[in-house]
Amino acid sequence: MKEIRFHGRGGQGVVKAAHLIVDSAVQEGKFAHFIPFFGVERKGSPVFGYGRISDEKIDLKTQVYKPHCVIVMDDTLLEAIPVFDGLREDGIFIINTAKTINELNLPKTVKTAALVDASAIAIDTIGRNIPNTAMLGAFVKATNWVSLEHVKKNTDLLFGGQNSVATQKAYDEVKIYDLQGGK
Amino acid sequence: MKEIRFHGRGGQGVVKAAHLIVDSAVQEGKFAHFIPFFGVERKGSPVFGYGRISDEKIDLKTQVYKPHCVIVMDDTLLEAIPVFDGLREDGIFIINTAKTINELNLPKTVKTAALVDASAIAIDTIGRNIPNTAMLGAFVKATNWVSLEHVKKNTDLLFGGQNSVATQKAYDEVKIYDLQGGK
Amino acid sequence: MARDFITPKGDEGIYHIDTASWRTYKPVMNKDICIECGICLTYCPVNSIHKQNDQYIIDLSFCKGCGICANECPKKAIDMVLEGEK
Amino acid sequence: MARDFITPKGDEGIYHIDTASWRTYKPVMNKDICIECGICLTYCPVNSIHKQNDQYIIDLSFCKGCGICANECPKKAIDMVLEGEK
Amino acid sequence: MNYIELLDKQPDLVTPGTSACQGCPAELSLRSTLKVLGENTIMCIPPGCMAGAGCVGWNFDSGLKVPVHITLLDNTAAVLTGIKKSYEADGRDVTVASFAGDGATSDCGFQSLSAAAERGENVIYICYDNEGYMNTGFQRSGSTTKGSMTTTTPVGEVGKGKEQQKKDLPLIMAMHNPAYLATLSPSHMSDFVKKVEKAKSIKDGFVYLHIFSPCPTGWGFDGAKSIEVARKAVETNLFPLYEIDHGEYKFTVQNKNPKPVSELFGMMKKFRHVSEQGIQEVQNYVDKKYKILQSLVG
Amino acid sequence: MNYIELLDKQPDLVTPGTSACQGCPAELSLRSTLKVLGENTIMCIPPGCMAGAGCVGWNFDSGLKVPVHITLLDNTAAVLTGIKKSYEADGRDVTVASFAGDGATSDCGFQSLSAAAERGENVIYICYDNEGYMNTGFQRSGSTTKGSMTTTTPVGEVGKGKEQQKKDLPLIMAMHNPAYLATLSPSHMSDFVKKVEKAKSIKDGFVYLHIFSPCPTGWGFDGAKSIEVARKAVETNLFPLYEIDHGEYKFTVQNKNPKPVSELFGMMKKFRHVSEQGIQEVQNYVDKKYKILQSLVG
Amino acid sequence: MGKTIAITGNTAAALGAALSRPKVIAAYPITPQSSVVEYAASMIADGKLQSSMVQVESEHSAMSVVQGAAMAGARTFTATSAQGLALMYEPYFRMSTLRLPMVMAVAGREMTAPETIWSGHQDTISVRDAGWIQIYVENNQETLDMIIQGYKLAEHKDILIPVNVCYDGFYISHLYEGVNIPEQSEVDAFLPPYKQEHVILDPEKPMAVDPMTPGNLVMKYRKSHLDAMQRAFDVLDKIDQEFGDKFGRYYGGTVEKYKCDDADIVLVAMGAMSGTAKAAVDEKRAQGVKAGLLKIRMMRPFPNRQVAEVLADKKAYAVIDKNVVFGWPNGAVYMETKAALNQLGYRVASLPVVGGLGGADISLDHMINVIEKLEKMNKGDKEQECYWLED
Amino acid sequence: MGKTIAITGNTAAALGAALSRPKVIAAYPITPQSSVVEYAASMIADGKLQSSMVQVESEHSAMSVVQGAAMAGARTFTATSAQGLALMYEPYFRMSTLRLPMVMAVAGREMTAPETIWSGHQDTISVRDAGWIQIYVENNQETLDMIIQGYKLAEHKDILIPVNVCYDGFYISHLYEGVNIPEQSEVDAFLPPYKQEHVILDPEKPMAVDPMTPGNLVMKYRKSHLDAMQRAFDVLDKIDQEFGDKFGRYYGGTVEKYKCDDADIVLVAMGAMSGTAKAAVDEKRAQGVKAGLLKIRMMRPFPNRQVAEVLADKKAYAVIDKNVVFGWPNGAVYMETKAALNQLGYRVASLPVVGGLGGADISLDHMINVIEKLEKMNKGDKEQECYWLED
Ligand SMILES: Cc1ncc(C[n+]2csc(CCOP(=O)(O)OP(=O)(O)O)c2C)c(N)n1
Ligand SMILES: Cc1ncc(C[n+]2csc(CCOP(=O)(O)OP(=O)(O)O)c2C)c(N)n1
Ligand code: SF4
Ligand code: SF4
Ligand code: SF4
Ligand code: SF4
Ligand code: SF4
Ligand code: SF4
Ligand SMILES: [Mg+2]
Ligand SMILES: [Mg+2]
Repeated sequence: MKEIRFHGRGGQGVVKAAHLIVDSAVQEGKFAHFIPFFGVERKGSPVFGYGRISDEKIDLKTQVYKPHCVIVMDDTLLEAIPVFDGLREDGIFIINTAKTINELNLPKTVKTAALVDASAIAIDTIGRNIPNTAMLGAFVKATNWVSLEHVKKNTDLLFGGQNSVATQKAYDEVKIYDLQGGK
Repeated sequence: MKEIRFHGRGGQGVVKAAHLIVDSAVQEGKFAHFIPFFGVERKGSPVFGYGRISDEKIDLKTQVYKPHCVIVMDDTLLEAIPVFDGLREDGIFIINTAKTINELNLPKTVKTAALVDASAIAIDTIGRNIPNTAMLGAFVKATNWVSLEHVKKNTDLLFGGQNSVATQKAYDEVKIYDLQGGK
Repeated sequence: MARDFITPKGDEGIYHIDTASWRTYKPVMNKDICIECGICLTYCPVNSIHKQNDQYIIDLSFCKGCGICANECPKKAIDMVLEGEK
Repeated sequence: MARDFITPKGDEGIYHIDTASWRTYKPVMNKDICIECGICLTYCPVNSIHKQNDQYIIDLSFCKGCGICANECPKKAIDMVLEGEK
Repeated sequence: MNYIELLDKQPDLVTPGTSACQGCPAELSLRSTLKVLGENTIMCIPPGCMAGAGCVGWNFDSGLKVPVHITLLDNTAAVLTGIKKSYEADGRDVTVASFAGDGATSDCGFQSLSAAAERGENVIYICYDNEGYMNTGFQRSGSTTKGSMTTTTPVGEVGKGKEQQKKDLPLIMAMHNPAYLATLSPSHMSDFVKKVEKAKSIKDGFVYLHIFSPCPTGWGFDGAKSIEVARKAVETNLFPLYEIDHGEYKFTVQNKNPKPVSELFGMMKKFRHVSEQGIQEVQNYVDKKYKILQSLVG
Repeated sequence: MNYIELLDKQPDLVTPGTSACQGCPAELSLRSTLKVLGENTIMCIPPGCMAGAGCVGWNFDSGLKVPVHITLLDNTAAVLTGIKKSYEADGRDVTVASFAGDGATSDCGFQSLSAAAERGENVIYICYDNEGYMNTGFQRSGSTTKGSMTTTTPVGEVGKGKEQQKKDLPLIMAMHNPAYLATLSPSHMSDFVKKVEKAKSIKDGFVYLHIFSPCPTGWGFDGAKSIEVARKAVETNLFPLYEIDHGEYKFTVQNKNPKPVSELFGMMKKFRHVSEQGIQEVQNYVDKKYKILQSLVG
Repeated sequence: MGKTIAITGNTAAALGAALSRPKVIAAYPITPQSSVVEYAASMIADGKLQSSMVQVESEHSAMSVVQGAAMAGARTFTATSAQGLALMYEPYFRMSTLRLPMVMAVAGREMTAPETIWSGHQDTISVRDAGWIQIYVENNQETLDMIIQGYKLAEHKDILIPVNVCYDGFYISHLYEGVNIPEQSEVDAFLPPYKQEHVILDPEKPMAVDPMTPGNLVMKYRKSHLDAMQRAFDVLDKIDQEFGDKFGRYYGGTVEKYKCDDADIVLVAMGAMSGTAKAAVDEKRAQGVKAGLLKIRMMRPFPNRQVAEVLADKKAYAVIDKNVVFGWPNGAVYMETKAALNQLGYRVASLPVVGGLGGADISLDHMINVIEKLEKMNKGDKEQECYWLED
Repeated sequence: MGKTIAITGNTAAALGAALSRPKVIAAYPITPQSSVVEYAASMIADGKLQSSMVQVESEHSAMSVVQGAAMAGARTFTATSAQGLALMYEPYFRMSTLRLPMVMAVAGREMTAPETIWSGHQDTISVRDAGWIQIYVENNQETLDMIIQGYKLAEHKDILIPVNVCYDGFYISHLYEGVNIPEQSEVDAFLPPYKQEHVILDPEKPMAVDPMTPGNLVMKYRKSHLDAMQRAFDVLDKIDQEFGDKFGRYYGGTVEKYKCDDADIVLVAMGAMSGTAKAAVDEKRAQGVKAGLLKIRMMRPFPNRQVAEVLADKKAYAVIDKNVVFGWPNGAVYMETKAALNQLGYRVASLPVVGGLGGADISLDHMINVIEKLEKMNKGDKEQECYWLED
């Protein structure tokens, strides 16, 4: 079983992105789920969510404490929220950022990082800074836990427009760093 | 402990009469209580109530099943309601009636009966057919469980007017029959 | 009827009480004065007044003796008479 | 402050969130056009516009960048400018 | 068929022997209403005098000859809605009506009523207004007239009866835009019957009927005078008779020379203690309300 | 002090950073209201956008600088009553006010409101009307305008938005005879401030203020246009500005040549699907209601 | 020391409240409670009681008004029954979880449906898990006394939980009997004015009452509430002592043990029927049966240790419930008594009894029958089928 | 056999209801249930569901509308949560005591105060004694399936009691996972149209529904209700069988025994946390600890015999409650489990646990901690202090 923690801000489409991953996994005959953490706040406030993908039935109904993957939709969250908490040794860290790997100054515990400027891609493709569908492309590339094909099809179904283009673009553009032994 | 069951019809002042008995007993340093049986109906419907007088604290909180005294405020109830149920061997039966003891045709189980035309007395004194205060006079005479003095004083307090006159009148006029051995 | 005691329901008959016994006074219609206008009928709360053979009559089976009919009759054709009398 | 955990109460401070971070655009007042009418002040939902030394100014600490002030200014003296620019 | 014939010939759908007090006009109104509504009716009666008088039933007997349910004091209009919705779904046309006291209507069940009116449910909500909670012993309701003595607004050293003016339910409900609304008095039986007939004919929305129902027992007057008191309320404009048919306001009984409310006040015990000034306050309120009505009639 | 100076100088008693959406006029109205009511105020805010935006608080922090309590959705007016009664008993003059959504006001808490008005409690009940349950995701309320798409009156094959006309809360409350009642729009801030000032000055009865509060997020328009939309509602008579001071009705903003409601409908997404006829129905309703108001103004 | 006059249970409740000097009262009439409201209104109308009374339109508002007043620091009172209690359930739950002390008198009535207005414990029992302290009383005197004690308990710094004083509809509310009415000055000395310190809505001390609260803190508030509940056993015992010392009437605090010490067989009862149970115990004792009564005075919190200690070494006990637990084939007090006994008294044979629903009478014969059934049981017998006290 | 798609628990609830073809729906939005109402409304707006939906002004009216419809014979549905459930408490109690079958989905949420909108079982637990059947589910599939089964159970001639399907707010209501959606035709075959026979409001068959009823008859109605409740254990077991045979999913009826047979140590859990408990059991079993899970599916009626039989011979058990009983120092399931065990399992050591209030997370670590605490206990140990799952 793979556990994922999502971070974003209200309005960035975190929940929808997570749903698309679950949809894809389910279509592939896997088991998957997503539990959003529901706050009181609106636009701009930090948003969390917990996802799991597995070949077996998932019984757990709890937050994710030791994620195999952390997805961050907004690099301003790095300062505000302990996004790295519990990230596993072999975990993957995926972030929407325009910064370079050095600028990000990731903690030593992060061994694999995937960087993509999903906001730029979003503005470029769908015309609005809603980075979720682009982030999906990065996620697929970095993890390979669901297939690009399914994710794009589901994105088309749910959003239509240029969204799956954004997914593809991010898939192509995401930069994956192996930080074994520190950067 | 003496147990009393009251029968009457809505509008005849059954509850008030019972309260006056309790008031009097309490003033005499006895223990006493009254539990009305509360129905849904209004004027004219049968009304019940249960009274107890004792020299000791009364713990019981239940209907009276074996009364030492049954008070009936309306002789039309004789046909409608099993007023004699449970009346003790040594019990006293008190009724507001214009009939004679023979006309009443009481069951053999009644050994002591007190008859008074409380309605006539009421119309005579207070000008309305509300027989309750007159019935009190009959009750005091027949049982001697509370004093006439207290009952009259309390009647004056609660109702004023000619009510205690009615009490006194009924006290004087009530006919008490000893039916030992059956009539 | 065997009851199931599931939901309480009244399906055996019509509940009623003997309201005729409440009367102290009873209404008596004076047919000499009555103009058969039917006003008494419209105001009787107990539905005790009806037309029979072109005449309004009072059915005393449930009449409560309230006196509304007497009070409202434009001709004062109804008297309230002490029960037992007349 | 040691809490007693009897009745929940907010008595430590004023809860607030950093709404300035929401802005995509920020309002910029053009003092050449502004006639100091104060209309923008009356409509700012966030209470970000105030008079200082006879001039209306915008305090950006909590301004959400909604654009109402710009929209309502009778002189069109406020521009909404992309954050980071200008 | 004129209204007298109708009342004579239509079957009485209420138990012949209710335990409502002698001369209770609510009993009259209930019988008359059901004669007009007829057998294809389902009735909801919340707790109150009519339910207490046995019109719902006892043990295994019913108090009406049409289906009847005792709702909660606070949910009558919602229950009507549910019954009606079920029949609508089946495509069956059944009259669904209530007969609710002013307490159930203006106070405890008011939200349920207001919401059903807002949703435009095709039910007939009937309120009989005896200006208090009579069944529980004459406590104040929102609909009690100012100054009235009740058991919760007793008269004493300090207390002088109800302190607030009567909640004007008909006008409040009028502002809910019902398909049809009318005020009814048992003293004006021809008008009464017409309005119930109209109510029954409405198929496109909510109907609200408000019946003035003096209470001899609570208010303190002789039951023989019930209709007289009801008539006086109409004649003094304390209870004007009007209807609103899809937004058209109309007085159905004209009252050119209204009598002073003091005439009504004089008829019963509950106002006995009310001062001249107290009466004047009610008179002013009545006048003000009547002016509002006049302007709405146009 | 003119109203602009007042709004500038009076301390802002609301947290500087609420999470209300960009351009939310309810936030503006709350801030403006509290500037006028001042520090000697106790505020009750039921669940809804303002409570959800943090104006009550979080953890151990408060969202206002005056005492504030989050009531239940259904008991705001009763809680106001209790607070006020306690202070009255102590002889202390404190302004006790609510800031409640239209859902809390017209639907879930309406009975509590209606009863407090009937009792004439000396509290200020303020409703901000964004025509729906915004905090829970824009479901229909009684106060939603006919035709509006909401998440519980969605538009589809069969569904065409809300089927009923807007519940006219101000007129309904007017029929409760409050000491003072007014309709307010954030687009008319001078009028707004005057009315809140008047409300604060009332010591002899119930005050009801109804604020029109367009919702960019739910209704589907740019937050920068919030005030424009509010203004348009006034200009089309969908939301006329008036007050009733102890029974005296008065338009406080004259609107000689009302604009058609279609202009308002065109400004937002929630009406996008509404047909010509649908717009006409609302226009007729608005005209009818305005006529009623005119006749009440006299 | 006061004077003794005959009054109804409802009058006793109203007088108990009046003697406690509530600042704000809000109530809605309902059979069999109505005369509490009426009596309070008449005392105010006569200038004999200085409370502000709000004639609300429903019980939901009654509880909401007193909640508002309590947040402003007032001592408050209300009374209700059955449907009224059910209608106010949402603010009822909130009052307790806001830890606002007050006393509400409940004239216990059966719940509708079936349509009924008569006596029963179902109303209060069905809401026993809403955070209030619930005390059940046996007669008019105890009704009056426990309202006064109830304020002392509710307002105690270690408690701060509102209290229900539950008295049986009709069997107490309409019971007319002698009651000693303490002097106002005596009550004032026993129950000083209340000054609320833990929370207040006051412009001079602005705070939010009940801001949004995350789960980890909710856990702490709940634990604090449960802990305070557990403290109520001791606090009530102490109040009982103090009250007894002042007024000469001791009630036993959480439970009253009537001839339990040497008993083999114990009835467990609550409310008005306890009196009848005492009479049955006396009658059977006269016949040489070692019977006793454990009267549960406090149902919330449930005095599980006290109950278990009394019953653990008995031969058999029966619990007479004037209510049912819909998910069990018996009543609530029986079910909780079993839970209480789980560790201590597992060998005690027991009999669940249900009676007195909807105003049905629980007679002396019923009680005696129960004792006689217990006599036939052997220690360790399995639980019996529920015995329904039908006539 | 249907198709599997990922949906939320709320969608599953709405679909389960839609597949059951209710004639009348009335509901009021509240977090976390709102999207049930919204989804149902959108199905109707799209012409995909032929129900009449009433957009009421409150939950009190929601329950009252469906009560009206049910008396006219309709199959009905509603959904709510926390404050909504509390607000409808009076008609809620009446619906069950009128024995009108229906299904109400409840997205479990903590009760205010403290002000919260998050997950918990307090709402349904606090009204468990109001006459409804209450079933708690573990995931989205079970939510959908149990709504369908719920109608079959509620409408069963031997039952005629409305059913709550309780699914944890957020942890299920907002959980997004794969669910098999059965075909309408399959559901139709399993759940035929409902024809109400015991009571009806229909002018063609006039009757009074709920006339005034005296106490001796109230006793009979209550007994009948309790008896029907006790029959629900068997009926649900049978429905579970039939459902499993048709749809391939068996749930175990009243309780699910997960690795209980040879277990020394058993967790007792309910709702969403059961999944986490299973994971903990698996993890500890992998370490050689004989742990098991008893998942309570039916809380009302309480399966006391089934629970006692499973636990009676164990070394120790813990009950994890996502609620509290305010009168006890623990949660409701623990208290009732103790009552169930009183005769059978007195030597079993036990640990009360409370967690997950107000949305607090019950983690895998928590569950493992509980098992580890139980490992340290000895058979017959006294009950432990309540263990609060704080972070
Ligand atoms: C929730 C609730 N509260 C209180 C009651 C008690 N109650 C029964 S009838 C009634 C008064 C009804 O007054 P109204 O509706 O005016 O009818 P009336 O008795 O005057 O005919 C009250 C308060 C109740 N049944 N339900
Ligand atoms: C009894 C109850 N039912 C439902 C809810 C859920 N709820 C919280 S806010 C809200 C809508 C409020 O709408 P409104 O009052 O118009 O305020 P808005 O969110 O639009 O500002 C609802 C339904 C609740 N809190 N209490
Ligand atoms: S009202 Fe008088 S005149 Fe008219 S029918 Fe009746 S009795 Fe005759
Ligand atoms: S006295 Fe009353 S009840 Fe009898 S007929 Fe006349 S109006 Fe009817
Ligand atoms: S509204 Fe425009 S002109 Fe007026 S003060 Fe503001 S910026 Fe200046
Ligand atoms: S953009 Fe909006 S928030 Fe910022 S100052 Fe202008 S009106 Fe205020
Ligand atoms: S109390 Fe009044 S309203 Fe009730 S039945 Fe008697 S007369 Fe009619
Ligand atoms: S949803 Fe609408 S009303 Fe609510 S905060 Fe956002 S803009 Fe304001
Ligand atoms: Mg009334
Ligand atoms: Mg709103």
